[in-house]
Amino acid sequence: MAAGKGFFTDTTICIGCKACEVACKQWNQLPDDGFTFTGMSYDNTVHLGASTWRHVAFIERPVALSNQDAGDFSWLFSSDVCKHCARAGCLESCPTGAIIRTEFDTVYVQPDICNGCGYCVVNCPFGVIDRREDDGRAWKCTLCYDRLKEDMTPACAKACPTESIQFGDLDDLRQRARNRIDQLHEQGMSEAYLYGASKEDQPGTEGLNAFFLLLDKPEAYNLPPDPIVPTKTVKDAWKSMGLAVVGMAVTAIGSVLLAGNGARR
Amino acid sequence: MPDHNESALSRWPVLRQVKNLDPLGLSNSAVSPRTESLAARTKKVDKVAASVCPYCAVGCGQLVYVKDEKIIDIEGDPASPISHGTLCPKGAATFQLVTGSNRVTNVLYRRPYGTKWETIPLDKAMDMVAERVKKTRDANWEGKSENGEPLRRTMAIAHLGGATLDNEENYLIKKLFTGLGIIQVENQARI
Amino acid sequence: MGTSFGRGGATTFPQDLQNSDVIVIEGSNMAECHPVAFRWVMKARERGATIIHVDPRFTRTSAVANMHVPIRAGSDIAFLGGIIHYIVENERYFKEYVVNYTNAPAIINDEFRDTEDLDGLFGGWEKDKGQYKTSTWMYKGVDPEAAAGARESESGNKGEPVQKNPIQAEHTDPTLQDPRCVFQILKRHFSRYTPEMVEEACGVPKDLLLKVAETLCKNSGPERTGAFCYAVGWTQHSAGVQYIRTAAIIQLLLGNIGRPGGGIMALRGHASIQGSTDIPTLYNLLPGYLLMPKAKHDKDLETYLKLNESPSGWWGEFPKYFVSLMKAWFGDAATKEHDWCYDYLPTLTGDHSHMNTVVDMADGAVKGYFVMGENPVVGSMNGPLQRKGLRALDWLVVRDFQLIETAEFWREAPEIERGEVRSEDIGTEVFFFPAAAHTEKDGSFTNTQRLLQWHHKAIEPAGDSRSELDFVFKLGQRMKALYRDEYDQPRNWPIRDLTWDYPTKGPAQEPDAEAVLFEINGYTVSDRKAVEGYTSLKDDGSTASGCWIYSGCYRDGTNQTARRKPQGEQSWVAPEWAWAWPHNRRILYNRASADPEGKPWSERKRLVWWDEQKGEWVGEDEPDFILKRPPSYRAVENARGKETISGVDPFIMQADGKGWIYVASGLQDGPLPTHYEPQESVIPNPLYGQSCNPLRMEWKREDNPYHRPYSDPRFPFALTTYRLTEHHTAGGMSRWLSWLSELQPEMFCEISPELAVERGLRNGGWATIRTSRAEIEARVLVTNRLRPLRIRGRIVHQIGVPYHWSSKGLVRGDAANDLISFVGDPNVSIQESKALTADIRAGRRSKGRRHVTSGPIVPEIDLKAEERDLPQVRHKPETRHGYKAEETKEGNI
Amino acid sequence: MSGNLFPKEDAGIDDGRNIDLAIGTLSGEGASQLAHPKTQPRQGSKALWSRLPESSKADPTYYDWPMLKEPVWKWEIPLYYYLGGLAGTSLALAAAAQLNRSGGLEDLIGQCRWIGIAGVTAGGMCLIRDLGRPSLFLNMLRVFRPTSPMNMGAWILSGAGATTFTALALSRARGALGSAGECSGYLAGIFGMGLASYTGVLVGNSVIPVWQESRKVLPILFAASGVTSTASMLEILREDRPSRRVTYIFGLGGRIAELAAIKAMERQAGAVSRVARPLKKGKSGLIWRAATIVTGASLAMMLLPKQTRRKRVVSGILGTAGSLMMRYAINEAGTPSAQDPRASFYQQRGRLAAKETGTTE
Repeated sequence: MAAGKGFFTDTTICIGCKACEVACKQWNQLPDDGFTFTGMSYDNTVHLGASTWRHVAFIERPVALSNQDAGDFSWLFSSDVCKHCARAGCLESCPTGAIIRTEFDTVYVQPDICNGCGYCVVNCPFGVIDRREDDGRAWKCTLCYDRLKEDMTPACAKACPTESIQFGDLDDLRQRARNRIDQLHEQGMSEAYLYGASKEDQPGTEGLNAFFLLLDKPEAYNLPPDPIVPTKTVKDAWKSMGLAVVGMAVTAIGSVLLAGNGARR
Repeated sequence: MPDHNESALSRWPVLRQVKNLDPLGLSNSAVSPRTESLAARTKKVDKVAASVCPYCAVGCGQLVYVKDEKIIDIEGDPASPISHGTLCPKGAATFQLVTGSNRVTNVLYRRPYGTKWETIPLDKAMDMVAERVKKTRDANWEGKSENGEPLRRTMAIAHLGGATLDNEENYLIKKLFTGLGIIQVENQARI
Repeated sequence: MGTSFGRGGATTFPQDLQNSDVIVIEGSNMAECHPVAFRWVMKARERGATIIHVDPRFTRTSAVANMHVPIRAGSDIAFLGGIIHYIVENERYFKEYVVNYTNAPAIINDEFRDTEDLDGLFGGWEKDKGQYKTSTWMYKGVDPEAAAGARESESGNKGEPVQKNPIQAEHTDPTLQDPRCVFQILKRHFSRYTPEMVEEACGVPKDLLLKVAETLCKNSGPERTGAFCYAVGWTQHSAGVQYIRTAAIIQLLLGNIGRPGGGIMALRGHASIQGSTDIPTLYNLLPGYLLMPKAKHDKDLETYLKLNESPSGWWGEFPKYFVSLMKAWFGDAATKEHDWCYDYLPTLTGDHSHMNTVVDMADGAVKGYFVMGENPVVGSMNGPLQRKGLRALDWLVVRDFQLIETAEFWREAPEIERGEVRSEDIGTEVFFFPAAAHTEKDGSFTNTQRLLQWHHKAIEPAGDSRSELDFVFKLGQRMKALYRDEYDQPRNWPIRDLTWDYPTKGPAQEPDAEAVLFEINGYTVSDRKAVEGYTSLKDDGSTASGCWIYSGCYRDGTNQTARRKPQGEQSWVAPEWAWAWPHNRRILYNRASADPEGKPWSERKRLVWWDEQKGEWVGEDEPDFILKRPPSYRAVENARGKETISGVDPFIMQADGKGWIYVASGLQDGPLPTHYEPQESVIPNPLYGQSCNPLRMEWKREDNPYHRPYSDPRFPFALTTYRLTEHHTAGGMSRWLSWLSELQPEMFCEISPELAVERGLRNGGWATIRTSRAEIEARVLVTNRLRPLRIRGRIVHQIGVPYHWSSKGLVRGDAANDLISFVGDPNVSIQESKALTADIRAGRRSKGRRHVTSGPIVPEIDLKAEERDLPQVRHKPETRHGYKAEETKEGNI
Repeated sequence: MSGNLFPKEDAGIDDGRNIDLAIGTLSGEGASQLAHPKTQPRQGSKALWSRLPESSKADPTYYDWPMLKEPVWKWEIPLYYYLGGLAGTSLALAAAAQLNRSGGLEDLIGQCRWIGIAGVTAGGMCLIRDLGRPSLFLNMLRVFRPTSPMNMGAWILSGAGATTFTALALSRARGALGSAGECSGYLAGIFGMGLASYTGVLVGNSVIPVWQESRKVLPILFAASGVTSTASMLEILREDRPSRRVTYIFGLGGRIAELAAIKAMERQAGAVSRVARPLKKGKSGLIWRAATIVTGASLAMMLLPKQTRRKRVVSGILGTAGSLMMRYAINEAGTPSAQDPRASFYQQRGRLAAKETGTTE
């Protein structure tokens, strides 16, 4: 197995140009997502989905950034992508084995296998993977698995003009991210923090292969503050199921026996 | 790597789970043959043409991948000192620009007072344009001004365009039109 | 740029921005319009540089800048003037640089009168002509008559002779104390640009201006440098050239030109817009900034050369370049005896720029029109007037990828939708030729940093698609064939003698682009070998070169523009990547990166320096100087041409080798920048009695109505137009692409929450925006990124409108440029589209009215009640059909 | 636009990529993704944001846009839950009845198995119908992935089907075959109990807040509802005395358990009130409440003094309806729950706060 690969998206140097969105669509040759004006700042694709595997969020806020002199206002951009979680809800819930973990420690949907059951859709704590209704299958970022196999940089990271999206070996990326945080804190940007950079940061997913440097609460970016992969908590449900089965058995046997006894009486 | 001749049954991931001691089926037992043979499409190409982004004037490097005389991919050229392989959204969409089905590939003609386009052959259209240039030039030639100053020109033909064209094209445009006495040659630099 | 430093091109290149300590981005939304160039700004920021964005709107550039300065659109000169004021008053300029490398010590004519003296006008205003007599602006002791109008590299010269004479100060004061020296004049000129005044004019709080000025000053000097980046936010104004001049003055004062991390970066919107100026598809120029002959003055070759050749500085070489061009064009016919075919060239009689062409077209004087790779109906101002022009043509040729609005003006346009014009009534014959894409042809683009980059053909063009190269080549062949029988007439001789024998190749027999580039580079006539560079060109007919500044691009017989040595394998300057003009130099005037003795100003900012041992200039970049000229060299008496360039003259293209803080000659509207209000403004000029640029070009026509110059009650808001990252200019290359269209799918406008309340507009809802030219509708984006400005005690609201959309493509919307009138900068005839006035109302447009076809959109008010200021009567820019301003009421509907 | 005449008609299927295949090739990973001209992607009805597009300092969301994706499941899936519950519980009851050899329950056993096989088949068809690529339904058995309740369910469903089929086929057999049939019957009962309750795990194993928060009750609720479903079905179908008695006790237990589970679920999900909102408001809330009432009514019918055939049928119909509606409501609740970003945010913030203060759930 090759070294784990991933993305470190440093939102402090994102300029919201959406090159990543287009580069992704170009490389993967995805269809558009509809031409709808949303009124949500400059964001007209709104969220990741079956045909949008990179998405740039635009957040206008009445709060100043600590390194900026521009009144009580700031405009944040963040390029969102599938997180390729260490514990991936989609992967663990996929009943067909269409979703696999690759040798690069990324999570990949095999389009020839997926039968579109839709279970992964409700198992992604980030709302990333989606089924395209006219196609019938579930789709998401592949972390350019085809390119990784040829030792190429994923399309989005390659295109990113300011290197806000950094691609590389996970260990290296994490180190880079920590250095960056230290640097920003030194410069007085106390609001900067890492999101999902490690198992400790985000126990619910045991860390993300695509992690972020953010400047506001996760919610502002439409990211969950404490995501948990369902399989981590599903033990409770299995236990209940055991209980239910026992209860059911008791009720069934009870009814049969009681009824039988009653009949004889 | 499992070999590709194995039977359908032995490719059944459940059996491979047993073989690979993969009780949860989360590692590579479920890999399909397609996935195994997956490769970047730029790996096997006939030609990679070094190019330059046609949108703005930053001049980012592009690589155009060609296979079977068709473009399969256009992306940034990492060798470029300007762009280091990066592109903006427009640059990243160049593939769609040059291969788009919206592109018209035949010459269209709208006759005076007409309400629709007609297709005409390229050569014929070129002949027609040349004739019109000649006719207009001849009918509107200015040799000298009222004060006797040399003019040597026609003001009845004008040109617009150049900022999106190659230097060589601008050169021929300027050369030919100046030769014809057409001076109203302009481009987007003025707009 | 040309007038301040000598060459009309960016002085630096994007990669160099990473070396800056402060970057001021003004008049440009760099992060949105040039994301990849902005990469280098971000690198500078990561290295600790301060990024300052001055813009009416808080854009994606502002979002990542350290400072955002909201400014009223159209008030940039006042803002930058405030910075000059600060630098001068506080003596923060880089003294050694200013004294040695600029014309600050030069003494000016005693008769010179400044705007300070004349309330907004310079001396020499000729009321009856509506223009300046510029002779009083000259250096003291220089014969004003002989130098009555220097060679201008831009267009719009209104007819004064353009003799190039020694424009070199006769008298100087290196202490900068003489009251008539440029420095003192500058100081006086900008004395009223106080922080308080700037606040009034721009709506920029005093403290913010001071902070910007101080940041700039702090980051200049021997150890530090700062850069300015601008784009059409500056050029598209009625005083556009002067906007850039103001920045040039700051950069000269702070010693930021020719040094790493310094300079002025012009950011251009089209792949080869620099190239189309260098090899101009512009009426007033021949390739390499040689001027087109003017009917009135350039009567023969002798006069033409005399008026253009400069006895001092680099333009002394002029005849070599001109003769080589004629050799390239007319080959063997161009002989000395025949004056090198000088009389084959058509001549100019005034301003024949785009706007005049369109107006002439609307008046029926233009019969045939070629449009190649442009979409003027969407991209140029007053679209309805443009369409009116197209309707009046006999024939129109459009070359593009798809049926753009300009090709289908007869089928799809607001006036056709409204039924005011019927297709059946339009007599224009239209030819649409499908164009080949850049992937389907070989050729070179010249990018914003003057870099020529070759792109290789990847595939053959489909169907009838052809390159413009092929089209023009074959049109030329046909013209020769058609005129073959009429070669007895002299007017057809240029066609006969035009060298047009390019080799062809490929299935479509397309001309070989490299052969054309070879001709551009130049060759020796006898053996057809490529010349090494422009220094090899001769005026005896032994060399030919299609564009002298590009000479060297085919050095050694190889295509230098196709060089692609990877960036990792060479220095950060990357001299072996493609080829830059002139002479592969990347930072212009880089002699200035060394002190007068030729040593770097500092280790940190070294670039080019004098190597005593080698006896030549060396460094990381190709020296932009005479290689073996030592710093100690001084011109001897009676020296001519380039022998006049001394060892301390970094600006070799200027006659005096200095950076021009004061432009004694060459500009129409003043030697120093002055703040004028836009043609249509929300307020009167707070600085002077003269409100607008007195030399602005107006087209007072029925089909081009103007608002009141200021405070028009019908149009209470300021409006500015701009671009978005997701689209490309008029949209021909983006509105048809689904991957881009989905990102910005609809025309919208941006307004502040306060204006939204005032006009009852809702985010996401519809608004109708109105000027006297048109009314358009747009979705509303309410945002605090647009702030109302407090100017002179009142609130000024601004409306932001991107201009990418029109009636065709995957995503559609009204065209913003329909709102804008024809007004132009006097020096370069560029449209003013970045600042005007407008009204905005809630709801959708009634039916998209356009003044040209629908009649008045808003009730006319008596404009005479508040007469526009100077000029009241003036000759409009002369065209063949030269008309007077007040006499063009007949402009029929 | 009067006819898109000239951009070539043959090249022009509008698939969101618009590539002229004579010039370019489509071979990327997403190139096979079908996109029809006029269909918008899911959640394509991008709502127009009509307020000031500015994020709030205290309680930010991203334009209130869903953080999660809505479930794709339509009516087939709740129907399958019901059918699975019905079939599974019937098989369990049949197996239990096998224990009481002297009870005269042979007919009941047979009927239960028939209900079982019918439910499994119909349920399976519902599942296939709901797939985006129905032809690939067999891929469900491609792997054995215990982390996926759906995969487990596929095996359980197959197991239940196979064993029931065997049991039915061998129901008349004697000797070894008979024992095998018998054995299959018991196995079918075990599979059946799994089938009736795993769907609760399946739903609980998700990120949809209202489902996730209810994960402890859901299997019990679904099992109880299964009991109700089977009892109700038998109430409608059967009149013989032994069956009636079995059904009565079974149904009573099921209904009481179901109602208790409903209450428990409301409590659990209601720990963060925003999470429970879909059970109270909107379409899902309405159905949910209706399900509770109908199930309650069916219980009440059973408790009415004189039990008549008509009352039993009414009670059976009410029980069936309640069971169906309950499952439909739960499925339906997934949509508003996914659509409400604050449901997730509050749920998770609550969890974080609890972690911080050391209180566990």
